[in-house]
Amino acid sequence: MIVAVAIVRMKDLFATIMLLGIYGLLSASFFVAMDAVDVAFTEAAVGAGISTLLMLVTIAMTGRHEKSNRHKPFLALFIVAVTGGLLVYGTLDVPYFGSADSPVHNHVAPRYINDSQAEIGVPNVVTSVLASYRAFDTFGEVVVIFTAGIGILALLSVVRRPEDKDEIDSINDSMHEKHLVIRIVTKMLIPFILLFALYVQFHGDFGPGGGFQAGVIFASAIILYAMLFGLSTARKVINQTFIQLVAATGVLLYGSVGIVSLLNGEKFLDYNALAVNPIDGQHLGFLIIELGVGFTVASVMMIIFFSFASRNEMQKSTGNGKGKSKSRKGMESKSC
Amino acid sequence: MLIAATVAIFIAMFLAILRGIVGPTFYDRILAVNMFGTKTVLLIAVLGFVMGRPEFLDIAIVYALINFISVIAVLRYSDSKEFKHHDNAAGKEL
Amino acid sequence: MDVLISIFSGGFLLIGGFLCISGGVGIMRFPDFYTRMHAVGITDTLGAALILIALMPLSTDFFVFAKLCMILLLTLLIGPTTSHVLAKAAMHNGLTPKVNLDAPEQVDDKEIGSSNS
Amino acid sequence: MLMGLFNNWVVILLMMIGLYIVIAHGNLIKKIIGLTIFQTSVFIFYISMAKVDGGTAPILMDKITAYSNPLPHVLILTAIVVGISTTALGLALLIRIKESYGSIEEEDIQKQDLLAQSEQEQGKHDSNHGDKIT
Repeated sequence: MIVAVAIVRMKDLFATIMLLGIYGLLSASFFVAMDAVDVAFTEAAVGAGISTLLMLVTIAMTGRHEKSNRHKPFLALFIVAVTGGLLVYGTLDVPYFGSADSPVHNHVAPRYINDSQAEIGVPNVVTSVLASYRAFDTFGEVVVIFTAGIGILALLSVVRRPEDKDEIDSINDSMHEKHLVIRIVTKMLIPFILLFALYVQFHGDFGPGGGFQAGVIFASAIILYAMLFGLSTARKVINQTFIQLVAATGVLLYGSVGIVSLLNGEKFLDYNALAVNPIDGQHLGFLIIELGVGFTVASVMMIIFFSFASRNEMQKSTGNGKGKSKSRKGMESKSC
Repeated sequence: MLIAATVAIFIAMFLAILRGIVGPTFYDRILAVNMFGTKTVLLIAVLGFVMGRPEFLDIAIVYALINFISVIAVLRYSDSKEFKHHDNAAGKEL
Repeated sequence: MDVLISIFSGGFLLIGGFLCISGGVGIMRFPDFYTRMHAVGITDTLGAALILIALMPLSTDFFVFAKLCMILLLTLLIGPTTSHVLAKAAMHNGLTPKVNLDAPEQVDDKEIGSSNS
Repeated sequence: MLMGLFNNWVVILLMMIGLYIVIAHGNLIKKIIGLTIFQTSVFIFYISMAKVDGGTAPILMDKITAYSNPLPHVLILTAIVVGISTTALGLALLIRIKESYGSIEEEDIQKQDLLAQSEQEQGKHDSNHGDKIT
């Protein structure tokens, strides 16, 4: 089922993006079939939603047509075939699919499954491993996401000039005049999405969910709003500096939990120190850490979208205002 | 019955993928993605009942939402002139 | 009671599955975009609703039932909206419906089609 | 017998398709898509490794004894989100490339680079020449 999609993937450029959307959905349903509920959750929100969206914005800016000449396809095919052959040879030693006695399942996993209920008191093992046993690892991931957000901000941030604003506003007006039905439906949906994001955030201990997923869902609600009502309206609701502040707060929140447990005479990110009863401490630690993760992920996703979209609008407006475009293009090329 | 419904959904998904690959115009592809998304929601809901773990429904909700968002996103960012021109040509080829 | 429930949900599942397949066939076989959208828009929403209704009596937990209701509401809300927006965007960007020019009864359609194009 | 290894082969196929796209296509967006496919193949490999026959999702409940392995799930869960942010970073770089070069085809960019380089050298050469003459 996955092969079918995979083989046909190398055709023209725009169709690939649509296919990428289908591919994301497909791989997420594969994850459901493989019992990886949390992963499917994330992949659904990220792979099918956000990444397709970003690709689309990029394509809107760079143009959709691909030059047909490929250099040295046979050499590439040869390299690929050799590597693939070696990998297939390697798989002959891999334990069979689904066998319970393979080395993966006999290292630390039994301990996670058997003892986490007693040690942490949270039914979702994935969450407890994520936020407690491997908390340091997750901290690293959050920092990476934060760094990526900063990098994108540095690359794509737009300096706003006052005369730009009118043009952008006029574009936005023309944009959402014609979508009356969809605006009303969206108005009904957005509170629901936000509420659902909060549910996912705090229900992560018991079912699939957690900070990462909730962050992405929350961000997607805001993105939906920004797409339909215009960027400047969305900026009025949540302004840029506030988002950046929240992103930093998330990381700080995570780190400070670690520092607090250090100060209480335990190891870094050892939540047992947070309260008298270890289980209560774990719960408290979970709450704060998931909040930190959620803050960071949501705001970084919003930062990414806002900077992409405002770049897009800036290009559009330079295209529209013909008189000014020349001088501005000159300035751009200088700054580049 | 659950199994039969699953199989039916699988067939529909397969046909949607085919349309997504073949689809002559850009809108056909969006339509295929949309249909595929709806089918995925159903598939996950039914699979949850087949496996006896109905907690999977959370994921189905997310899918429904994301599907909506992505369709809107596609339409929002495909409104430039280049697309218009291209699709006109494709429509006439039909 | 159990038998009744299983017959009820089984019947709905079958109808829903049939609708899904017919929608799939429709998206493959119909000649142009608007007819395809007609096929998908109707069968998708109704099929999804039927399958979700069929799952409702099978649920044991109240939360599961509530979530199913939520998904049902969402599909009923989202499905028609997306098809509406799609059709509107396609029309707006100048994708004309394919009209059968040979059929003698469709003179009006022909005129409309020619004026559109 | 061999069906037990089927999932690995699917993964390898996906991975090789991704690799082929990255090597053979000149378009930079296409390359990023290839990277995404490559990434997803790794995800699928991990997740299929975690599956245990007869096990269900690792959310503890009474009456259930066999669970799938939660550890790979955790690793992939974070990897997906990190993956999307790095992809976004790549796309941002790509937009800047488009703005300064006017193209996202690898060959065009190389051509322009070569042109600029040769012009620079030409300029140096000329100035040297001028120095000698005076």
